[in-house]
Amino acid sequence: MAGTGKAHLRPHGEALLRVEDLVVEFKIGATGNVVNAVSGISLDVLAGETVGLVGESGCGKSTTGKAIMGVPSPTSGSVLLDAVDLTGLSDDEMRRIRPDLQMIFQDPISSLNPRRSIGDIVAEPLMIKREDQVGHGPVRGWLKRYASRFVAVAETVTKPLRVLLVLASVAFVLWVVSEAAEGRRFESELAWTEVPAQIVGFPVLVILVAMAVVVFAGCLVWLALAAMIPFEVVSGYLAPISPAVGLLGAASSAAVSWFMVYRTWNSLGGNFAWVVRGGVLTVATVSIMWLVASAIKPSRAGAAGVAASLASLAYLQVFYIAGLDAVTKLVVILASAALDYFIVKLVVKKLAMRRSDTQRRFDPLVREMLEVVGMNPDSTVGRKPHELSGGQAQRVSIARALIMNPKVLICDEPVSALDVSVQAQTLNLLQDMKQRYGLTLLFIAHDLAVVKNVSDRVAVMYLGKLCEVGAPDSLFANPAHPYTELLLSAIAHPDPLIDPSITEVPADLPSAVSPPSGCRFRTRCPRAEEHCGQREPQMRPTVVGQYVACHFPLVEMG
Amino acid sequence: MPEPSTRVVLEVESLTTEFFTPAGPLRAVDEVSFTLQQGQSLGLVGESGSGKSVTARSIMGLLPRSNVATSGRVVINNIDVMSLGAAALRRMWGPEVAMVFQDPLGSLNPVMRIGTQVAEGLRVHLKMSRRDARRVALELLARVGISSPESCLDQYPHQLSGGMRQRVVIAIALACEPSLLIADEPTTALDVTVQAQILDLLDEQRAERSMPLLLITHDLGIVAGRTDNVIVMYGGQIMEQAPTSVLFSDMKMPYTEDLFRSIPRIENPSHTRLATIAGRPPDMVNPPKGCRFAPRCRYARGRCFEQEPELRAATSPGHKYRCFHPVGTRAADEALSANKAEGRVNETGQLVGPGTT
Amino acid sequence: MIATLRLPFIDLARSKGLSDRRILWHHALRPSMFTVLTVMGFTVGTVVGGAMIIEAIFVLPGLGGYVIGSIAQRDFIAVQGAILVIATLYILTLTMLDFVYLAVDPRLRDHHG
Amino acid sequence: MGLAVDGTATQTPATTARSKQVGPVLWLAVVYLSVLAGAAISAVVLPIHEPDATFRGTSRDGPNFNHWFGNDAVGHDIFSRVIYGAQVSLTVAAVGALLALVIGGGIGMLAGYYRGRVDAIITAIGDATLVIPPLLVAISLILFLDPTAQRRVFFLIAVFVLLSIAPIARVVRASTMVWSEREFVLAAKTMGAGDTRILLRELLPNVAPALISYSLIVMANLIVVEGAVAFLGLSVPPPTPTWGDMINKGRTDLDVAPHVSLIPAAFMVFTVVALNYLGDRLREQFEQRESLL
Repeated sequence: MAGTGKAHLRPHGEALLRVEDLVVEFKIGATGNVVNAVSGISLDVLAGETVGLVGESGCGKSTTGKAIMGVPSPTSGSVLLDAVDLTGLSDDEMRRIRPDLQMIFQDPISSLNPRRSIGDIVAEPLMIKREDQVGHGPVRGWLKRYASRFVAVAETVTKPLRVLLVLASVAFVLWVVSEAAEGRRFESELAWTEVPAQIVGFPVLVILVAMAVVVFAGCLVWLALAAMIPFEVVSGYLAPISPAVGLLGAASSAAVSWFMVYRTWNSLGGNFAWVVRGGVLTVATVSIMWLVASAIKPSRAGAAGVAASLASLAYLQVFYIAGLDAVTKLVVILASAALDYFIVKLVVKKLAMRRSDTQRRFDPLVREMLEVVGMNPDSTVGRKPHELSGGQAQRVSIARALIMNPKVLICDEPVSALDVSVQAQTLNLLQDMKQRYGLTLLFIAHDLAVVKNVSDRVAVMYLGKLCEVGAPDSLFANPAHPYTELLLSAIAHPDPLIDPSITEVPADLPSAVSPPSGCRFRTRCPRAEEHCGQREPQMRPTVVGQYVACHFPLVEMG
Repeated sequence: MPEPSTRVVLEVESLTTEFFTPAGPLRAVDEVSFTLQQGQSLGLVGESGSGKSVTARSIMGLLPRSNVATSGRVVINNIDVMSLGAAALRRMWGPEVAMVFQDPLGSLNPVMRIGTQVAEGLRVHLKMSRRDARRVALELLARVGISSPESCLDQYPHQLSGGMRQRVVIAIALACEPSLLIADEPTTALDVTVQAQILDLLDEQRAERSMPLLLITHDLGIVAGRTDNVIVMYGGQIMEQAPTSVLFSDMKMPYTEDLFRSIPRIENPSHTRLATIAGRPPDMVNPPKGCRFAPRCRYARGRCFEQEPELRAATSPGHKYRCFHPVGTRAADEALSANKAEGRVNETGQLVGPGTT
Repeated sequence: MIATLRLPFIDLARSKGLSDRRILWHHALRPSMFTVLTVMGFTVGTVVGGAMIIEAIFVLPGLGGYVIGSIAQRDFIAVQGAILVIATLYILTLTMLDFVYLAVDPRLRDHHG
Repeated sequence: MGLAVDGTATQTPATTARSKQVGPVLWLAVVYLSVLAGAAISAVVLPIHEPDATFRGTSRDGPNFNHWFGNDAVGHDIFSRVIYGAQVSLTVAAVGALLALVIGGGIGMLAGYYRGRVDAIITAIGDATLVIPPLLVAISLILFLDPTAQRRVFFLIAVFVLLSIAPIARVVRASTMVWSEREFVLAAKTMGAGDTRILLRELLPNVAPALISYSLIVMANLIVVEGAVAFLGLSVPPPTPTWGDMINKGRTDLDVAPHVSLIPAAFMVFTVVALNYLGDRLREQFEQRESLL
């Protein structure tokens, strides 16, 4: 059973991916004890090489794969990709490196979003990459400079803003309770807008703004449903419409809604001051919203502008509808609904148009990728994941992973959930991908024959530790570690002449919460002796060029 | 394997099961017939969607009550299962026939002690007292190789490992001494070392109780060393049926051959190219005309697409297959070379073109 | 209950030849007790709310009626007292439910050690 | 309908046959709700009597030709009052449920996606609000703050939104947790997608159907709460009719003219049943489709 030991690692510069002393530990719930899933794994993968990681379930091989990807990142240990240590990177730096390191998963259907079309799914990595650079065009160039300076200021402003928001809501509640306690009622007719002047001012305004946003979002959802716009398009995102358009939209719709209300109110003989106050409130809402939004994400400034304007519009409509008599109420409702509907349709059309031109740019790339993985692009681009078979779904995952031509592809049990014939096709496809793109693979599986078929080098894992590393043909021909031998003897050979019964072995994998001391395999190892319990075996080379971590290896040591 | 006495325990004759789906009637099992003698073990092999699991559940009558129609004859211990009402059928489950399921974690009631679950069959069918049932349960747990049966009685399923749980499921199945045991992919969810032990256990129990075992799996390796006979199913039909040694040495059906050749073998050197089966499993709602495997078969010629070959006997006894150009015969070589000439098959013998599964 | 009946151990129970009644009572009921208990926990709230209406209609001298009365008279202290009583009553039922959870599901017992 | 996903899981397709077609009852509920909503919105222009016009000599009349639902004690035409009453009930319940859908949905998704502290705080608050009897909160808030007539509708909406955020958040949180376990979310992360993108692009389209269907059920509950509040005379001030108020007014002479209370009550019950039924069928449709994946 392996200790840490790095004898099997190749000299520093050579490996494309180099993992050293990887440790992953999970705390379980209230009991406080810790599962040490991976305890000190070191392995490396040369460019263009395929390393197979094999072991029974519960040995931590999948956890190792996910830790290398940083989902979640390991408790300790280093992961060097092209000599860059991924564990030390910040989120943003990590996201920029992501395209070089991709992963495919065990359950083919569950690794595709059921609600999106195959073309969309495969194009997703390209959309994400484009997403990061968006936000600079002529007007945006000026704004970007302005926004970045502004962001530094806004950052400090928005933090207290959140504090203010909390303070405001607490103040509001306290104020309500105190009012009630004194038994005083509101005197003034329009209590909600009178309050700022009397007591707290700014925070209550912020609450009004928050309500405006909420009302807008509500209307958007309701209108989306009403207008039968494909929900997915609306829920996608308010694409980065250029800020200038956003600002223009905000100002004009605020003016329109304010004017509309002014006209209606006036015709009913309302007092002018009240309407002006409403108008001021609207403009205040718009500017605050736009300010905050552009501070948070400059690229979203345009979209935020449009959102702010719609919010003010909706806010005014709801605010005033309650106060009107029946006939005008109906008129206002219908008019505002029409206006909202028109604006949302405009936004959605612009959004859809924006999506389609990016789609057009990526389309050839997506089709080519689908072709490469052996799918007929025309018949699959529009289809949804649940219309695919397991094998096809896995091909789509491979296409999605390879479209960014990553340096390293980690395959976490990619064929375990597939039927034998489909498994063969997927393995052949991976083989073709390696020839075509010079791919570097880390292949994780529990089936020895599959691992042997795919790998240039095999590492055997047991309960979070490495037992043995070597070339597949020699390693499986004469295994150096008793555990590998046990695995080999348990294989169900599709040949009736081979006697399938297995030497009696204590049944099960010990718990990873309190693994056995020294060599972790000793509790199930036929060759275990007293000595194995005390010292943890280190990784040492054997005569045959394999590396094994065992006190009593089956093969003579080098 | 002890010479099985010739008494036939299970007789299945043109068993057909149809599901009424919104897309129309789906014939999951189509005219399946076979017999199983005392102490004999039969492997039912097929990929997912081949109908092997539905066959097993139809034999036992354990299908959902609505939207299902089963026809044909199933006789267990000369009781005609088809004619039994729900109550009679229930009385038969346990003492006559029992089933081991695939998912060890899900097959046990998470909130009930192991002891109670094992004893339940005894108390319901054999009307045993609580104390006797507990004693027999203890014995059963010991017989299925559970290390400390006493403590296990009072434990709950989540406290046991996968292998142990599957042993408990086997103990439950064997509680009322069934005369037929059906194991539906018993080891698919288990690791290879534990899998070997469970299969050994099933084999021991079969021999010890001279009870027939129907072993359902998608893995040819499991069937190879452990069953007397094998049935290969595809698209709801029996494609080939033979004693295990005969099937592996002299397989007749192209599907069996393809299935066999696409398994990665530990003996082969790494990076050997695997043979694959092109195309997709058949749509069971409107199955293709003629032989169901024809669209994906290298040897398929005109006749295969028109007329459905029926099961015909091969030279060695008990060996049946369903193909016009059986593997290894002159007819097959001619068909293959003709297909190569027409370009439907490339030189390495792979079918060209009909897309991928 | 519908979700529990779809679980594989129900299939095994059926294959043991148990009658539907026995499967429902002995196997399916206990695991699906959790959703029942959670819903029970929260209906206590709606029940108290409902009680107020009924007491208001039929002028029954109950806690709900008392609360409404004191609210109407803006008797702040009385309302606070009444709400305190209702809240503690509620918290008690919920904690009691937690213990029932532990009794029903052994897995929770292990989890919390 | 594919028989089984490749790999080992086998699943008999029979169970999905029944729930596919749209039953007649579903159609009845949809038609009823749309007619009611249509009538409520366009009540002003409909050729019906004025809700608060009193017709002499018709007090407590049973349903007759010119007053389809008859008259109440004061002589108002019940038919028009029911429609105007629907205006208040539907708008308050719909807007309340809608806002709760947005806020509750947002909170629920955040709680479900960002496990750990965020989730713990939100669930704690959620459970706290669920614990307090909703009716008690509504009534005490209205009595305490006693907003003026104009603001009453607006205030009711705010109170109902507060009440329904917690249940929706709970449902959405559970659903988001299930979806965020799926591997396509992990795949999105490994491709460098930011959290907001995952929440909006990957999770929302999957959570939305359950969210919308559940908010229909919340809307039904709100109608009941609004009815209760109106019954206690705390809802919109007298001139505008509400179902709860009509039931309350008709209560005294139930023995003489039961229809005065029973008709609005019947409408309320039928609306609530229709909404609940619609919500359940939608949820069942989504759950059933999800179970196939």
